[in-house]
Amino acid sequence: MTDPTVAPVLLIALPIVAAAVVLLAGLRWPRSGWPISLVALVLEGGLAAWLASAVFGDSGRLVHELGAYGRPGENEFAVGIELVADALSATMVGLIALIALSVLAVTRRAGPRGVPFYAAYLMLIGGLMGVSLTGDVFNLFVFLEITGIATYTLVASNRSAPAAVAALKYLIVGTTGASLYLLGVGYLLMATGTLNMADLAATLAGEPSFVDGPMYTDPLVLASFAFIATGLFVKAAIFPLHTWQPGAYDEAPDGVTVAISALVSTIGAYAFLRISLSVFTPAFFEATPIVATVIVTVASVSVVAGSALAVMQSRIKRTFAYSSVSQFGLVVLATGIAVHPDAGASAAEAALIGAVIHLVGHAVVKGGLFTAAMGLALDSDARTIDDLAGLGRQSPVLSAAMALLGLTLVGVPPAVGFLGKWYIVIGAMNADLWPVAVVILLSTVLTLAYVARLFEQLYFTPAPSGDEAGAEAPADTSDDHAMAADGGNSADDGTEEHLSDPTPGAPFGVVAVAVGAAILAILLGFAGAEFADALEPFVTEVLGQ
Amino acid sequence: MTEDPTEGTEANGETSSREANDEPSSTDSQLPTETDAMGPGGTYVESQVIMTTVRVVAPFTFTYGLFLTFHGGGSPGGGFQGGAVVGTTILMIAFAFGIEPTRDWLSNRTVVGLASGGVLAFALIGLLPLLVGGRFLEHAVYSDEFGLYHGKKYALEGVEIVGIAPIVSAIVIGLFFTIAAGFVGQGAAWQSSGPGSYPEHDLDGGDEE
Amino acid sequence: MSPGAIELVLFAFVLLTALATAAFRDVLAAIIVFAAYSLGMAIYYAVLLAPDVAMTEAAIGAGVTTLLLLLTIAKTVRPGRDEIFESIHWSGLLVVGAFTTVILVTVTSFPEIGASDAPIVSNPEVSQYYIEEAYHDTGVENAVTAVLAGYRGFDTFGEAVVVFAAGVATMVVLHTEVFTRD
Amino acid sequence: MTPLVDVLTSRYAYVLFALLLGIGLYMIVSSQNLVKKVIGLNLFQTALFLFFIASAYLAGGQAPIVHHGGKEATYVSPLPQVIVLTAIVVGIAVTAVALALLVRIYAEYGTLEEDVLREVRSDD
Repeated sequence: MTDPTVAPVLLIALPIVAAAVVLLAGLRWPRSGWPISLVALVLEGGLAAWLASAVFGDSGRLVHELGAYGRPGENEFAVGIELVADALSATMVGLIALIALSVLAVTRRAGPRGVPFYAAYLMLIGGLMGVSLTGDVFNLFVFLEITGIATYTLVASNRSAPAAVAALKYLIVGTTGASLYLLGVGYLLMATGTLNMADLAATLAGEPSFVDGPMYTDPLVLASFAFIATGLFVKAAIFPLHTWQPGAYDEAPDGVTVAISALVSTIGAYAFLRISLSVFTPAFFEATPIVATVIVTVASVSVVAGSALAVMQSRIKRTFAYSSVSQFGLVVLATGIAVHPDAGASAAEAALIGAVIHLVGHAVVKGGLFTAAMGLALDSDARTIDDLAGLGRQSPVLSAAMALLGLTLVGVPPAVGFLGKWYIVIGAMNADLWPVAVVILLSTVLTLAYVARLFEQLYFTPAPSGDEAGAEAPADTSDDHAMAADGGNSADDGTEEHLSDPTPGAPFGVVAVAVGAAILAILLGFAGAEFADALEPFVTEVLGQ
Repeated sequence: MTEDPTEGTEANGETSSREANDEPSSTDSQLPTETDAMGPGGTYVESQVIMTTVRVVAPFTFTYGLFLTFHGGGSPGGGFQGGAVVGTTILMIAFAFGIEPTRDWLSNRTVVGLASGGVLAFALIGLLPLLVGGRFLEHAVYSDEFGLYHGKKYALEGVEIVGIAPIVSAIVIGLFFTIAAGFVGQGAAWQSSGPGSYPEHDLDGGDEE
Repeated sequence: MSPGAIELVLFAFVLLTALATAAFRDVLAAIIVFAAYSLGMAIYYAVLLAPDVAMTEAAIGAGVTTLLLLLTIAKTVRPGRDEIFESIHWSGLLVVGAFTTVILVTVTSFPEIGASDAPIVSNPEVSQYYIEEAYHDTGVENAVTAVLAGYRGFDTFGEAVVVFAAGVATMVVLHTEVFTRD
Repeated sequence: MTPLVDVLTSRYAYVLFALLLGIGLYMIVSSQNLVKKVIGLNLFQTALFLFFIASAYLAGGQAPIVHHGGKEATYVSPLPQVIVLTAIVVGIAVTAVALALLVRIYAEYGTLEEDVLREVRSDD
């Protein structure tokens, strides 16, 4: 079993098996959910690292032919399902594994807990892994639905009544979106007779002998793209299909919000990126120039509208939720630029690298922001931006993490938020899409507006009443947390140390993850150039240069 | 009835597991026969005709479900259809004999065991070929490497019989009983006040935000 | 291929029951009509030579779904309103009308029903391969089962997981840790 | 006009698919009752299933139960049928979760009518 091609299947099967084990073990040991999840997700992390080292190392693109039905002949179609790990999916897998562990640390003390919760959580991870690794458009639907069901469940795991309403709304909108995706898959199947991504790309290009030529302008293929894109835009919460998202983020338990904000919409945006690049391929957009223009327009609207709506919110979680509408708009925008017929080789390359970096960067930053918000809510019951008044002194570590991550969100160098935007703007300008650069600038200003409000409340507004234990040895604590964050979110986070934690509200795990996210956001900013280099072969391959 | 959702979630795991362990009965179940767990409206009627019919029919539908499961290879049918029919048989019994007695008769261990066991069995059938360098769900390994007679066919049918069918039947049953038990949470206060009664929203007034 | 008499009757039946499902204000009436609709669909699938799907739609679509819907309204109260039919929601109708028109336009570029040169049927490397090789590759005669549990067994794994997830989901949603009772 | 009618009669099942898709979507968008919204979601999905099944159909073909090799007869395509089987099961799973949520929403708010629910929630 030293063949890395087994890693993709293990990455998907392990959390699912663990979910079944959790439920079974829960019959006897009701508290076994957390330890079993921990073991499974640590192993998952190891597998993700193994996969990444193989993909970014010498192996390149890995294919696991499930059932070994393979391809009947040279250059013939796959009759089974294939799992495919390339640089993009390996990146997603690493991100999911890292955040999955962090969320486990975050929810350790603050909840939610319980046997069914951990089973649902593990299923979410299994679903996300499946979406990241599959090379088959229908299989992607199945895993998208596992992810969906697990997410609706986790939102509803909150005790509050509005959580159930938010979950139902999410379910109805999300399922309609998934059905539209399936409709698009049906049109593709009708036009080509296959579901394998690579074979679809070849058929659309007119390669097999039984098609007459390129099919890019076939009405079925165009309609298919429209349905698939709409369905995935619902999942990624692109304006105006984002309506489910703020409620779901706001009403979900805080720990769950961290997971879904960092991973679930991210996987929708990933799926869009994947299908655009690996199924329809840039040649499709070349043949139908209007499509890329529509994508860029829709995404631009989302970028601006999301930021504008974020500025108008008073609740912290809703502000960050709308901010995600804008940020995923940016990822889709970058995808649109990368496949835009007007974009030259260098512009497309920059935009695509920007899309991937922003996708990863946003997950880390937004997950960190929601963790910090959760910590502040536990510390001082802060739910609205006004509640943050004076917390810069009361909860210095969490406030600093939130402030730092907020700056990253704006795009202040050298953090990862800057890097992603930088590549995207370079791509837009090289492609002569000046309005897009203006849109990004406008959204940056709006982002600055709401982040500035956070700053103002945290550091420049006095707390409404007297702050008692405000300035208690801030230097010491930050040292502690920084050390813990370096060591990752290890097993004992938030157990014994909690007692000695100087901030009695937020458990250690929450603080550590918030600080860790802030540090990681900065480190990723520095490591971005190397990451871009590592992506280079993948980018040139999918862009077909 | 917590003001703050976070506070609620903080206690969430603890309280719900304690509730489940120490006091498993829902509000409805304390009155097993008078108002059935079908809830407001009390739709359960003890009918000798229905009970006898179900007693006669149930073994047949159960067998038919198993037949569908086992014969998916050569004719229409398979684990999903068979599992659903087996699960529905139990629901039929619940309709005839009352949900509460049926719930008592079917232990949670059985249902969870079937569901989780099905997932594990499916995964195991899929993963075993990896041990000898095969691929996930490579059924041919069972005949070629493990030397089982008709191994690839039995592995494929095994997926349906020990994987899918138990999961589907257990979950159909589980869904039915969890939904029938209803939600024992904040709203339960008014729910127990009698079948068909309308809630007083003021009870929860000002809870949120 | 033009529709025969059976197809026309089914067409009308399915369409009418669907419209009635949408039109009835009373939820119980809508559920019962919807069950009839599902059965009509199941027969339609059988006519279109999909016996496995017909059986599944009958057992799961018409059977389990209806049972669960009935259970749900038994747990909740039906709206006690006087109107028999829903009033028409014009803005919704407009949006949906536009959507349906778009779909109908795409339908004109579909291959004819039953055409032997439609890629989905004729693709020599996928569908035809299944027909020709399924028995050899998997040892079962029902090509649907062969594809379901063999070639696309991983989809089926995911599908089984979805069912399992739904079970876990109801426990989480309804805040219980047991399906039945300890 | 006649060519269009011809086109549509030879694709009658797809016409039904389009209409059902519309009815389902209308129920999702317009129904005030949440149970009916969920039924609409189901209707929307069954329309998709009809699309797949019709696309697999082959005039003069047989159901894909192939007796040893299958060279003697023509068969409908098994692939879309398998997709529908999977999708039906996924659909019921989602429906079940939706219904559990409905039971809980009713327990919390005492209504499943969207307009009443909105009122109750804004009162809180």
